[in-house]
Amino acid sequence: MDFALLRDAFWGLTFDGIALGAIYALISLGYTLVYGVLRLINFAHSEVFMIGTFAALVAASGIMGVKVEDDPRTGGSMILTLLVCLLVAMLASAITAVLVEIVAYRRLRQRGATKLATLISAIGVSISLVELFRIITDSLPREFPRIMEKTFLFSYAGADIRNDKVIVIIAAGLMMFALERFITKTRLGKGIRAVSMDENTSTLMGVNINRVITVTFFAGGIMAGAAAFFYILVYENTSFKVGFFLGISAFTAAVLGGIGNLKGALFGGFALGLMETWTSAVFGTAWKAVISFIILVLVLLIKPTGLFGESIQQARV
Amino acid sequence: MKKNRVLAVVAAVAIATSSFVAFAPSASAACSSKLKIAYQGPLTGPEAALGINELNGVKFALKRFLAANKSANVDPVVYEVDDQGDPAVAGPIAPKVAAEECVVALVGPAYSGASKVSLPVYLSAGLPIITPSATNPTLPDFGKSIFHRAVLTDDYQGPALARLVTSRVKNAKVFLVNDASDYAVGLQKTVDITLAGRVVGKDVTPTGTTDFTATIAKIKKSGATAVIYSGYFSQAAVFVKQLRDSGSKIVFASGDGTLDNQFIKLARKAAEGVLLSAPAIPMETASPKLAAEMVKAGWTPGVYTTESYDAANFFLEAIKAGNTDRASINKYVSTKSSKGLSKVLKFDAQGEVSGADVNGFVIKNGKIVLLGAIKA
Amino acid sequence: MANLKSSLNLRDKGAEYWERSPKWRRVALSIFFIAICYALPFLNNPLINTPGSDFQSVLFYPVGMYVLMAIGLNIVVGKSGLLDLGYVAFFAIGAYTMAILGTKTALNFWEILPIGVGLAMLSGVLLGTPTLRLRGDYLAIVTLGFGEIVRIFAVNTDSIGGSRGIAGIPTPPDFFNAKFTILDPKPYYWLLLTFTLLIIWMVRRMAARRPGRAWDAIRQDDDVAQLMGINTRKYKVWAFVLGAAVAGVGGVVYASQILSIVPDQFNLNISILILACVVFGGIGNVWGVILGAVLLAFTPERIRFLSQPRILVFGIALVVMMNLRPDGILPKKKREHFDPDWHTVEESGEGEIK
Amino acid sequence: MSENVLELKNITMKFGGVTALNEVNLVVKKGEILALIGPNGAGKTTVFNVITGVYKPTSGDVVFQGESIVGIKRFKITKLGIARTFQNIRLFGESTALENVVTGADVHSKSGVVGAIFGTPRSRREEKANLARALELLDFMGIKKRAGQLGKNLPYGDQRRLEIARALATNPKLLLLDEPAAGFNPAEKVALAETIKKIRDAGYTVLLIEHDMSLIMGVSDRVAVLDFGTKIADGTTTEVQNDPRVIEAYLGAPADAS
Amino acid sequence: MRLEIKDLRVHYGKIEAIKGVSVVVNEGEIVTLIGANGAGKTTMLKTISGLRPVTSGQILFNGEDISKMPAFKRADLGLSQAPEGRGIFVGMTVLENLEMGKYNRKDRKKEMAEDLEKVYHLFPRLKERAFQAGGTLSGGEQQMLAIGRALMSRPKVLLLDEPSMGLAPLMIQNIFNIITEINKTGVTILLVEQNAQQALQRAHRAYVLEVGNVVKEAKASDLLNDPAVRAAYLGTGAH
Repeated sequence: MDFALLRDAFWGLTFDGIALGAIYALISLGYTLVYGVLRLINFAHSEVFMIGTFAALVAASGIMGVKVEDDPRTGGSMILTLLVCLLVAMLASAITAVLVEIVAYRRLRQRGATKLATLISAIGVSISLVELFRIITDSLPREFPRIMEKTFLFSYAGADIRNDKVIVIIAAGLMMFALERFITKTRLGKGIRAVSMDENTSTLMGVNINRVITVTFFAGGIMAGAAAFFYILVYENTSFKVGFFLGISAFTAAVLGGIGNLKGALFGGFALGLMETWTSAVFGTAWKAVISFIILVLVLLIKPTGLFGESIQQARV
Repeated sequence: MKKNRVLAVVAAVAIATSSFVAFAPSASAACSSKLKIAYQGPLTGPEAALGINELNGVKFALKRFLAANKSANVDPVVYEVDDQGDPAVAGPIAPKVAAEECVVALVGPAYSGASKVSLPVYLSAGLPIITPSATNPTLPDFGKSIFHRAVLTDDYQGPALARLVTSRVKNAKVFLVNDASDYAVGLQKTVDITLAGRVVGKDVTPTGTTDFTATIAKIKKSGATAVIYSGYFSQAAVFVKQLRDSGSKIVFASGDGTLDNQFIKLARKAAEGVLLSAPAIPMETASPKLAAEMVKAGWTPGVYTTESYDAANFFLEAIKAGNTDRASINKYVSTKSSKGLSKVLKFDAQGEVSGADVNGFVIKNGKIVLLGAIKA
Repeated sequence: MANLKSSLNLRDKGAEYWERSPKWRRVALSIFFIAICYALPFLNNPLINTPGSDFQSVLFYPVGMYVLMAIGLNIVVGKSGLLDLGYVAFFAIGAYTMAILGTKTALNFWEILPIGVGLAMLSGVLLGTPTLRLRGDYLAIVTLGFGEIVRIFAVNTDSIGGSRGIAGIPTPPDFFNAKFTILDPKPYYWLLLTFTLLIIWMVRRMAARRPGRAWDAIRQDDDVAQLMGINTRKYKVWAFVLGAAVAGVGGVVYASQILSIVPDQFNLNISILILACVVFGGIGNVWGVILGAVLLAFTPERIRFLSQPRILVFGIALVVMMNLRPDGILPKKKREHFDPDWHTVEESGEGEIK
Repeated sequence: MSENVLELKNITMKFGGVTALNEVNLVVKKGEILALIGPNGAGKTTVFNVITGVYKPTSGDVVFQGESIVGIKRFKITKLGIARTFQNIRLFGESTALENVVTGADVHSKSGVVGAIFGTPRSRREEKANLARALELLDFMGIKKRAGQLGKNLPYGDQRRLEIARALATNPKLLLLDEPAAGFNPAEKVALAETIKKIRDAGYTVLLIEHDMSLIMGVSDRVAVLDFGTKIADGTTTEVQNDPRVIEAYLGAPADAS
Repeated sequence: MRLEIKDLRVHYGKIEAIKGVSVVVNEGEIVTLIGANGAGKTTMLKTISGLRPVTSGQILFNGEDISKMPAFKRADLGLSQAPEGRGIFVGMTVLENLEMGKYNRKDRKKEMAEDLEKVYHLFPRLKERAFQAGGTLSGGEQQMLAIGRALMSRPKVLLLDEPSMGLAPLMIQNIFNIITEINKTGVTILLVEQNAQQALQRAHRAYVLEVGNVVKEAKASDLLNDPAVRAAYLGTGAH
């Protein structure tokens, strides 16, 4: 155990933890949105993220013509490239998420299938997508060209603040803000909230449940796609396995905050990003998953529905 | 009436199943068609990249052999055995491979874990194997007479990797990182022993780690002048990239798991100057001509492609010399030698390659440059 | 159409036939089917063969092992309705007990077996007692975490081999004429089959009695179950512990066959696959679960010839099947008895109260 | 005769800011049928939930056979001798009628999982005894012929009867019936009234929630009236019927009120 | 706007909850369904609004059979419901709850202020609590919100499911006064009530439901004086 490291490099670790947490939070929003509306864990959401990373890659090389050996771009060309990659990733993830709903969920839901049946169906989709991408990529990881030079903006208390991570944190914050506005202010967003609180009454108000569910998956996909782009911007590589590792962390984050609760997903994401970074420093990276899970269990034992609770308390008896 | 029908169905099923017993294939008959070379390794699943590299080497060797020996009684298709690098999967497959009478030689298994399960089966079936990449030192115990290894074990590579670093960095202070895999832990152990007092810190970043922030913070704090990473290329690339992006310029070294052009592709500029050790040698370094020919044939050489190519060639030489069954092929590879691209293959009583070197490499201008054998 | 459909419902037909059969015929049929199961390794034929892997080995792993574990997980998920995504942990604990004690002590397989099962059960109690008050999806993530913790712990602990695992695990001592060697999977298969039959028998016994009713009640309505005087917490922990025991048996037998184990064998995928077996076959119905396990374990081996797209095909099949039969292939469906005296059958111990 | 089976002492139950029960006092005497009436939402079911341990009262005490049962786990309260039915029938729908009742009868069994696995003599004995008792109760409720049918497939009335049988199987000292006549036609109600009397005569004490006044007047020994979480009356049927507060709150204001 | 239900049958699983019920609600009327708990009143409303599938029979809304139409589309026709248990969106503010009532109205923005004004006029309490979460309201306020929300869609027919449930006597009077007032603005109302006394006083016509069957159909005032009805549902027939 190395508490001295945590003390000495605290701000650096914290900054990086927040950047990682922002990515977790964006992914966990997708879990939480779907859970809020369907009361189901979308096991294929990790693959929605994975496809986003590949879409960003294709956008960079295919649409914007960036070659891996190119020097990083600058100025308008850089901003345009970044934006195109972001948009393509979001769109690809969103479309994937909607397709996942149609293939894995819709029919089962309409037949009133059990939660478990739907879970397995989603797992089936997840397995298929992973394998599909494994075959397409020859099992090899893929590199993402450096579009933006990574530079240190400034140093604070020993923490080097790097531009790409700052962008990730700010952009992720904007995305979350946009989602929050969408959910609270728009008609469709209110539909999502209404369905998550009371499906039957929503129907009576004229809410088309099918459309709301599609929109929910779409919105979750957008967030996952943004996360995918930010991930690939910072870590600059991806592989068919990437969804698995980030998916579990993001799912943990969603549960930590209280799955079904948007604020919970945000908080959970950042908390987990920080926790992983800090515990990696103290206990060694190998134990970070263990410590994270132990903290999760402790939280759940004290608050059985996560830190922020579910959006709706279900009445008992 | 109804009851009788059901009974009749049951009886029919019983008769049908019992008749199948008679169809069960009889125990090993001699091979009546062309001889087959098998390759075993992960061909699907998360570890498939390594297996495909090796399979390509075997395919390439077979293609060249058949082009040169048109009349050879060898099947042009490699008998592929996909164990996913997983002992649990290898369990049921190995007996099947052993029972294929036309499979007379096997290149692989790629991974030590799968080897431990497979080797006893091949031993009992007398099927000779040459593994191009399973480097666990205990494997001869499992395979005994049929076991051969075309690379040096971790016991050799670790010290060599340590010496490569100390020879190029004055008063090196070394930080050790491994990815928690069987291979990486074994390699790091011997590195650690050789470096003795020079190790200033350690961390384990299990496969799947994407963020090395904490590790890098530790490295910086330890004052290390070099990092030795034990693990595979994809994660090594992520690691070294983050290390460089954090502003650190200390020496980065790694073992054969990283010796792959994919590493350079992934790490780009961050790969510059990285030191690598390997009992293996990339095809491009060993023979640029053959590497180009291979790419033209549609296969990309990667880590251990050369070694699998050599292993397959050794078997093919044995067949060319007139050996057509497992026992004689095993005897041939156990006693004779073969001049391979990577080294001369000559196995000792344990099946270990002798007289081979661990090579040192450095990455320069996006290419893996051979530094030569690492001296003791 | 409805008629045609019902006449095609082999499950109901079969069950009806079974129920109408006199005792002697039931015994005869049971013996016949059990005999077929034991004879399976010799029924190696082109219809059910597994190209690319050894049929007899496949019978042991994955088929037999998946069946055993699916039956165990069915107690947890199917009977009492608790979603456990970390079931592999108990399997790992059984396997590691066998590996550690087998290599470090002079104990043999039969002596280690109860220890391994006991440790698995103990860990079931330790995990279950604090966490079983969590609701469905929260329990799922906690169990998932437990499964991963056990694996990560094994990877990072050098004294139990770390990521290299443990090699040289002894085989069980000879049992009459059966010799346990890695070369012959048949005795292991028979051993596993015997355990499986024994466990099926035990589970059916429990299901027909008080614990089965309690689990049924808990699964259907936890609150009402409590109000009917059922100590739901206790029965949930029991379900967890019994499930753990079954996985423990599997782990011990598995380790003794495969001779060397590494932590990465006990990954999340196994938990998920076993859960898929349970749901795919027909949750809550032991025969459905067995069928599901056989299909999901056997199919990837059967289609090995597809090589690259093999797992892809498997994943697609999973989605398609769940869409077509959301309740599984052989769903749990109680048949009703309109004869008021049917329960007398139950007293003979062969009834259908589940 | 006038031994108190159950006493609610100053029970107050609050959910968030809403007061569902306000200082409710209630006594159930041994061997009587006490009816609890009041408009929908008056807090009657909340009383049941407080008695059976589903809710812990915000303040006040529940005394059952001389002992406080506040804070005791639900399943233990059932073991102590309180059983109930539910307003919106909550059977184990996927279990047969017989299984439903045997589940109730299992309460006082001693054998558990281990006994079941090994088929100990006690387990066998108890299984047999519980089965016999369950059949007896199904017979008692007149639904023996439904024994093998699934709970969810029973006709509505038989579901209600089955719930009562299941509750009786736990051998309660106090039986709580939550609108047992809901959805019954008049003839069925008459039959039910007979059944409830039969239950009382068999030695059970009954606390009954019901809307149907004719049923209440027909069976109950005493009536307590809840309105908006407060008990407004308590006495014999005639007393209550003539209580002006009851008439106003429940039986409806006089026709010219608006 | 006339609502006509013809020979309606509805099942829950194998149980037939509605056994061939026919009900007519003429334009401008308040029609009430009374009956004991479990008689099928709520099921009737759920079926009319589309939450329960019809086994057989027709639901004619202004002559058009809507029995197969998805529930969310029925709301657009001008069929609005304040459901049993009120169905308040507890995490939304009162204002947001009211806005949900206009979910599918094409000109929702334009009409919003106007309709809000109307609802606030009927229920001044809701205006005071506009920015409070729906879950924090008292039972009576929630009932007002449920009715107010149903009114936001400018319904032609309003379905009310036990609006008096759980309310204090004073509040019950209040709610029923408002129901009468709403009706006077031209909204047709189908009212399901346990409080038969109040319901019959307010309604024009009434149906008595018993175990899934209509056993009586008459002018409300007649039923109010029917001794059998008084005995069964008004509790005053016993003596």
